[in-house]
Amino acid sequence: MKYLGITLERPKIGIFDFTGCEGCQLQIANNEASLKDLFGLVEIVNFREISSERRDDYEIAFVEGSITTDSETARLKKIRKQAKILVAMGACACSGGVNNLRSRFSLPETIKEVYGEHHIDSGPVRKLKDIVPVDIELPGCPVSKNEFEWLVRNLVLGITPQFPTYPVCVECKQRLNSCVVDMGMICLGPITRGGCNAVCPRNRFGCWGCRGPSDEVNFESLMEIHIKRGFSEEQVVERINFFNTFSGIFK
Amino acid sequence: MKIKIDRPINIEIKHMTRVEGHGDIKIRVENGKLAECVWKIVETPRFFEVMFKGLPIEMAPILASRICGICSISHALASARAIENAMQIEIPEAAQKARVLAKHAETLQSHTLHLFFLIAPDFLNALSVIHVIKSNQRLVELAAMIKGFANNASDLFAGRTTHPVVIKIGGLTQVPRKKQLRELAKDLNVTIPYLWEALDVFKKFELPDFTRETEFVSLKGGDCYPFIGGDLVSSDGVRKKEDEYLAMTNEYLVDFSTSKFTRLSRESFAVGALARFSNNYDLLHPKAKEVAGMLNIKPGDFNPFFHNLAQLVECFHVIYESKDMIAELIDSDTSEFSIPYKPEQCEGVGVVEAPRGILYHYYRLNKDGKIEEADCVIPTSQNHANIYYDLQSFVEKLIAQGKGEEEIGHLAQMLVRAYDPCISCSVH
Amino acid sequence: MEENEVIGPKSRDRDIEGNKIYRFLKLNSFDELEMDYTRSYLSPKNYFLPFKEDLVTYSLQDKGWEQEINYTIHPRVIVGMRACDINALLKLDQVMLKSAYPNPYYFARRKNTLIIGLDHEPLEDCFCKSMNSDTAFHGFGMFLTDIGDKYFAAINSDTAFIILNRFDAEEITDEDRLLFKAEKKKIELKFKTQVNITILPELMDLEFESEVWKKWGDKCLSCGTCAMVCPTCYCYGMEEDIDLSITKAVKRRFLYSCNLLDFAAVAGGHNFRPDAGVRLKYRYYHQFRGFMEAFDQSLCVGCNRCGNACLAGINPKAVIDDLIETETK
Amino acid sequence: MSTKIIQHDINLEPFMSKSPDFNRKSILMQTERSFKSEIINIITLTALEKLFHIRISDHFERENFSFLPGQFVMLHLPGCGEVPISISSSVSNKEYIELCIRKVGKVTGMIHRLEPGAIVGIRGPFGTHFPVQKMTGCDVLLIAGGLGIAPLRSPIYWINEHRSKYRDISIMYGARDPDQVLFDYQFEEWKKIYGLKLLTIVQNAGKNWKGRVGLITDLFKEITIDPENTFAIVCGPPVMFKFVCAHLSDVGIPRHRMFVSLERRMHCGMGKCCRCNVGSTFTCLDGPIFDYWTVMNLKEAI
Ligand SMILES: Cc1cc2nc3c(=O)[nH]c(=O)nc-3n(C[C@H](O)[C@H](O)[C@H](O)COP(=O)(O)OP(=O)(O)OC[C@H]3O[C@@H](n4cnc5c(N)ncnc54)[C@H](O)[C@@H]3O)c2cc1C
Ligand code: SF4
Ligand code: SF4
Ligand code: SF4
Repeated sequence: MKYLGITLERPKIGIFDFTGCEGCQLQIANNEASLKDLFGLVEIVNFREISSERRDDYEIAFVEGSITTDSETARLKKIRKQAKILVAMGACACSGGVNNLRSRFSLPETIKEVYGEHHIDSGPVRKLKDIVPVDIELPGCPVSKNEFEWLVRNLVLGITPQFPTYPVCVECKQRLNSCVVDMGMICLGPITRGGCNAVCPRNRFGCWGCRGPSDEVNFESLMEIHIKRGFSEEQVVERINFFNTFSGIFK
Repeated sequence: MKIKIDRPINIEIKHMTRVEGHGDIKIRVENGKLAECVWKIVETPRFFEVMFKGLPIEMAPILASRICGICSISHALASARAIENAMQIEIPEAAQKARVLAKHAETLQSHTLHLFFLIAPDFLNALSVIHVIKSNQRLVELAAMIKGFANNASDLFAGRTTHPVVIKIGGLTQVPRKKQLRELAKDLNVTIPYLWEALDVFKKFELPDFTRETEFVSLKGGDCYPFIGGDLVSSDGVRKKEDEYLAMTNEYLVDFSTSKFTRLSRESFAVGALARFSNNYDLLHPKAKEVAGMLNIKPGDFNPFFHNLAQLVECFHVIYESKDMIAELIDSDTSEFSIPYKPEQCEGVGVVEAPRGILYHYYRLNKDGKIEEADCVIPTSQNHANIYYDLQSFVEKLIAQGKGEEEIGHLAQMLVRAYDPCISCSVH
Repeated sequence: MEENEVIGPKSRDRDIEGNKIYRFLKLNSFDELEMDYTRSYLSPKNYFLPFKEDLVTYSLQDKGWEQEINYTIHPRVIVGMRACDINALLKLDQVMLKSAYPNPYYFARRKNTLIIGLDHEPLEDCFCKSMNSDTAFHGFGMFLTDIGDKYFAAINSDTAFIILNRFDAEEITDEDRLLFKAEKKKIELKFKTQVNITILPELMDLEFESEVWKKWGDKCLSCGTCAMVCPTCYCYGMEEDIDLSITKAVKRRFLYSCNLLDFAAVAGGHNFRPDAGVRLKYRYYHQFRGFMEAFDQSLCVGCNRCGNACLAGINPKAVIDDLIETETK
Repeated sequence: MSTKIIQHDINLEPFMSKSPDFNRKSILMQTERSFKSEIINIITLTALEKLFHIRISDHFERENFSFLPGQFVMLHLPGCGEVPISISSSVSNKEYIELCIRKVGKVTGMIHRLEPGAIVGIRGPFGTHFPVQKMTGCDVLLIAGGLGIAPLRSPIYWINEHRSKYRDISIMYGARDPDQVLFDYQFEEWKKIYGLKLLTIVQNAGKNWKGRVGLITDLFKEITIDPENTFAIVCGPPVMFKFVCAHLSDVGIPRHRMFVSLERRMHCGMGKCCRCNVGSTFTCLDGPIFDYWTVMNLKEAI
């Protein structure tokens, strides 16, 4: 394949999953119409969910899910060693995602609740970045299929992709939505990174912040707005903590 | 004179491919006898039951959908239904219809993914659909078009294909507009012939011959093929109400698996397309029955590989039924799609038929509308025991037929795949 | 209806208080049209300057490419635009058609759109009168004023005239003219919100370093909503995309907002406007001062859509009053 | 309503048949059409900068293309992006234009990977130019820092081509490191043939550097300025021209006779996107070349 005379390499890609729902991987397979072009552009050498081919010569690794056990840690480290570019795919991989909700309880308590005295190998929920360096974070729960393909195109062209720095609100207006805050819902759109095409507000459903913070975040103002409209601080905080994507910048 | 050489067989498949989640198969044959044969779930648990604790109820369907990326709509529906049942509220009719349509879209989506992407390569001697594109392009095109339609329908009825956004307690955040429905109906009519074309391909696949009689558990429909709510039945004659689900599942732990196992009247039971088909054959759409006839599958067939045929039959069922339901929705008043509710101290169960079988969600709420306790019983975990026993008996049969190590490994994987296990979901 | 796309105010949602939220959307039949609408949440500007617009498509081959540029626009009718919205278009015309490098995409849309305007009684917070935008004299095909049981129609184009003749239109009588005048007067008297704009350009300069900007900037979410809903904000950005087969590329324009963080970022990560307050200031500066310098009028038409849509409650009236107050202090 | 509105297809209207003329700004034209242009030669200057010779492919368009020193073009790689780049060649070179490009990001990074023969797009020229005609009969001081030398080449060529009309010409050029000095292969030519005074200085001298070491303002010691009859052109990073211009006004050169080239992020080059807007001023239309008086009165210009 050529672009303006430059021969483009067909990068080898591995797609891996850890603790998560595999919804993000599914997004890749979900674009049936373009799947053929995708397979033409990159060589998928490892994608357990849909392929029995397993090779370890991948250059770009897309990794889904959070890390909860030692064996997972070891496997992730191995992937990191092989991959030139490691992409954390989805909220679980980028921030721990909803898995973090269980961190509100202690681990032994948690295990006992579900498995009784049965032995289960599990540790605290960690995002990829806690263990290995991550090159690119593809946000969202699940990731958007368009954004995934956009990322792949950029990687093939050798361009470092620039994710939107603006919040969801911008795209929400572009889709001519009515604002869900005006309609009486909590929405994290004003502080959440755009790029999802505002699917949630589009469906009259406030944003939950699965894509994490936009480049400029004004928590105080967001809180004030919601409190003025009759929500409690607790409700907003619960929302902000749901995907754990704001951890680190929101206390 | 035949010489029998008993070579020891040692099969260990780590992280089996083309299934959702992580499972291992281990088979050991010594002196021509099956010494060990396990279906081992190694998925790391996420402890969803714990995650639910303390959350406000409106977060339940959102969180529930994250249990599984493939059947997220079912989880959200079961979750919302459980809480609605608990608070004893009845959602408006338009919302009920739209929910069933969302369910149908997911069923079609999930079944096509499984049939075309995960199963077909086995019969076409390919490692994956990526290779099928080269050898059998038309099949992949068909898959793309059918699944494309299913994705559009999911987008329309659930907000997006994975992790729905419109399903909320008390109904939906919105129902599609008439114009959108009309467009979808057009799309649907275009898609139906593709399904028939695909049928011709699948008809030719030769399924392994293997039968192990088992118990089929599913919902029982009143006047239509069941997807959301209803009585729980088993082919061994058990019949229970939605909230008696614990008596139906009887979960227990085994030490080689992070997923729980279940049993009812015998050592194991099966759920899923074949169970639904068997228990509700009469309620299928006539076109779907026609397809069943063409595929030569009848209620009471126990070959687990028929699971895939039943899925195909269901694809026809959901697409034809969707066609009728969309027409109905276009002609009915859809302005009411959500009702208000007040949280109270209560508990409830919601049952739906996920693509892979019957799915239960249970919640106990406190008076502030926070979840105190949650329980989810996933179809695949109900199937694990059945897969486990099937595998043993299947492998024994294969050994008796004198099959070699490689072939046994391959067929064993095919058997597991036939159940379309959704492992991360079963561990949750 | 069948031949032309018709856009008009429709309401699908209600706010917490139960008020309808109007938007300019495609109409499937005239029954859907809500002529008594108050103010649309978003301005109809996107029918002239779409939020996203493919400008050029390219087909790539080996070392080179071919470009295809197309300005074809299907004719469209927009019903129910307010005087301020029409004035907003006239201001956009200044930028898009009357200055260096006219914008052909805009031109094509403008040429192929028939505008049917509609008078209304101002809302509490409209200040278009202060901005001299409460009446429109041109820039539309037809303009309707409700005079009791009929509409008084001002006609500005031949197409509009032909359309009008399809309805049972009557010649205007003297009585109608009186009614019309009375109605206009009534509307004029209804304006409650006033903004003192004569001193604004000067004020903007004097208060360039004012604390007022910081105060409002602290509330600002930098979400770009104000610019997105505004009928006159036209700043944009470019993006380019390539398809998965690396054979097709497209150059796309998307409307942007000067309130967004990276609007003025340049080489080496330097950002000329890193603070929300400074960016906010630049939006006002452009609206009330910059545009004035270039075209002798301010860009704002006083519809207060930005104030209405801003969740943080930032609106021109409050900000300007604040400026005036600090200035006179 | 059943009146079909007549569609105006502006693709067909007469103005389209004229060839786009970017220097006549009044007519409506295909503002988004780029001239297809071929990269005919690439000269690697440093690790970060390359000089591209770009030739507009169409014979007619190439003839029509004309610019003045200081103007820029929008260089376009379809599917990748479009960037403003100052023209770095002589206005009388009708065969090709030269663009000196530093690799900083997405588009510039891609350009650096291209090879001769690749087709890129050119739109323009855009922007204001250095008032070289006004400068006749005077001394001209050209001061460049770093990449700032690129836009200065065009006025240097111009002056050389009209050498007799100007008095003393001095070029002051400062770079951070010796290996970042651009166009040093032309210095001798400039000095000897063009008869210019050329002073270079670097901030951090390496082993092989034998020239001056220090900041660009140090060079002022070596020249005498006749403030009444001097024009200055200053190009470089904002900090640099702030200091330089301050010095020059101390010497007594009026601010409206100093010219600087401003840099802003540009998306259109046509005064529409407002990205480069400073108050009511558009860097792309009213600039990039401004006299220093205007710059000082621009809020937030530097
Ligand atoms: C009038 C004018 C003339 C110019 N002349 C030249 C020239 O002769 N040679 C040359 O190498 N460069 C020149 N530039 C700068 C050049 O346009 C930018 O380096 C280029 O746009 C960066 O694009 P990119 O896609 O490679 O970078 P991006 O990937 O977009 O960004 C990389 C970095 O560059 C910054 N950046 C992006 N656009 C600009 C911009 N327009 N100006 C400054 N920084 C920017 C970003 O903030 C970021 O830090 C000129 C700029 C202007 C406005
Ligand atoms: S980020 Fe969301 S969709 Fe992706 S794996 Fe995690 S839970 Fe699933
Ligand atoms: S709107 Fe919010 S919650 Fe929904 S996908 Fe976008 S970022 Fe995620
Ligand atoms: S009031 Fe606000 S939205 Fe309306 S024209 Fe003025 S700046 Fe734009």
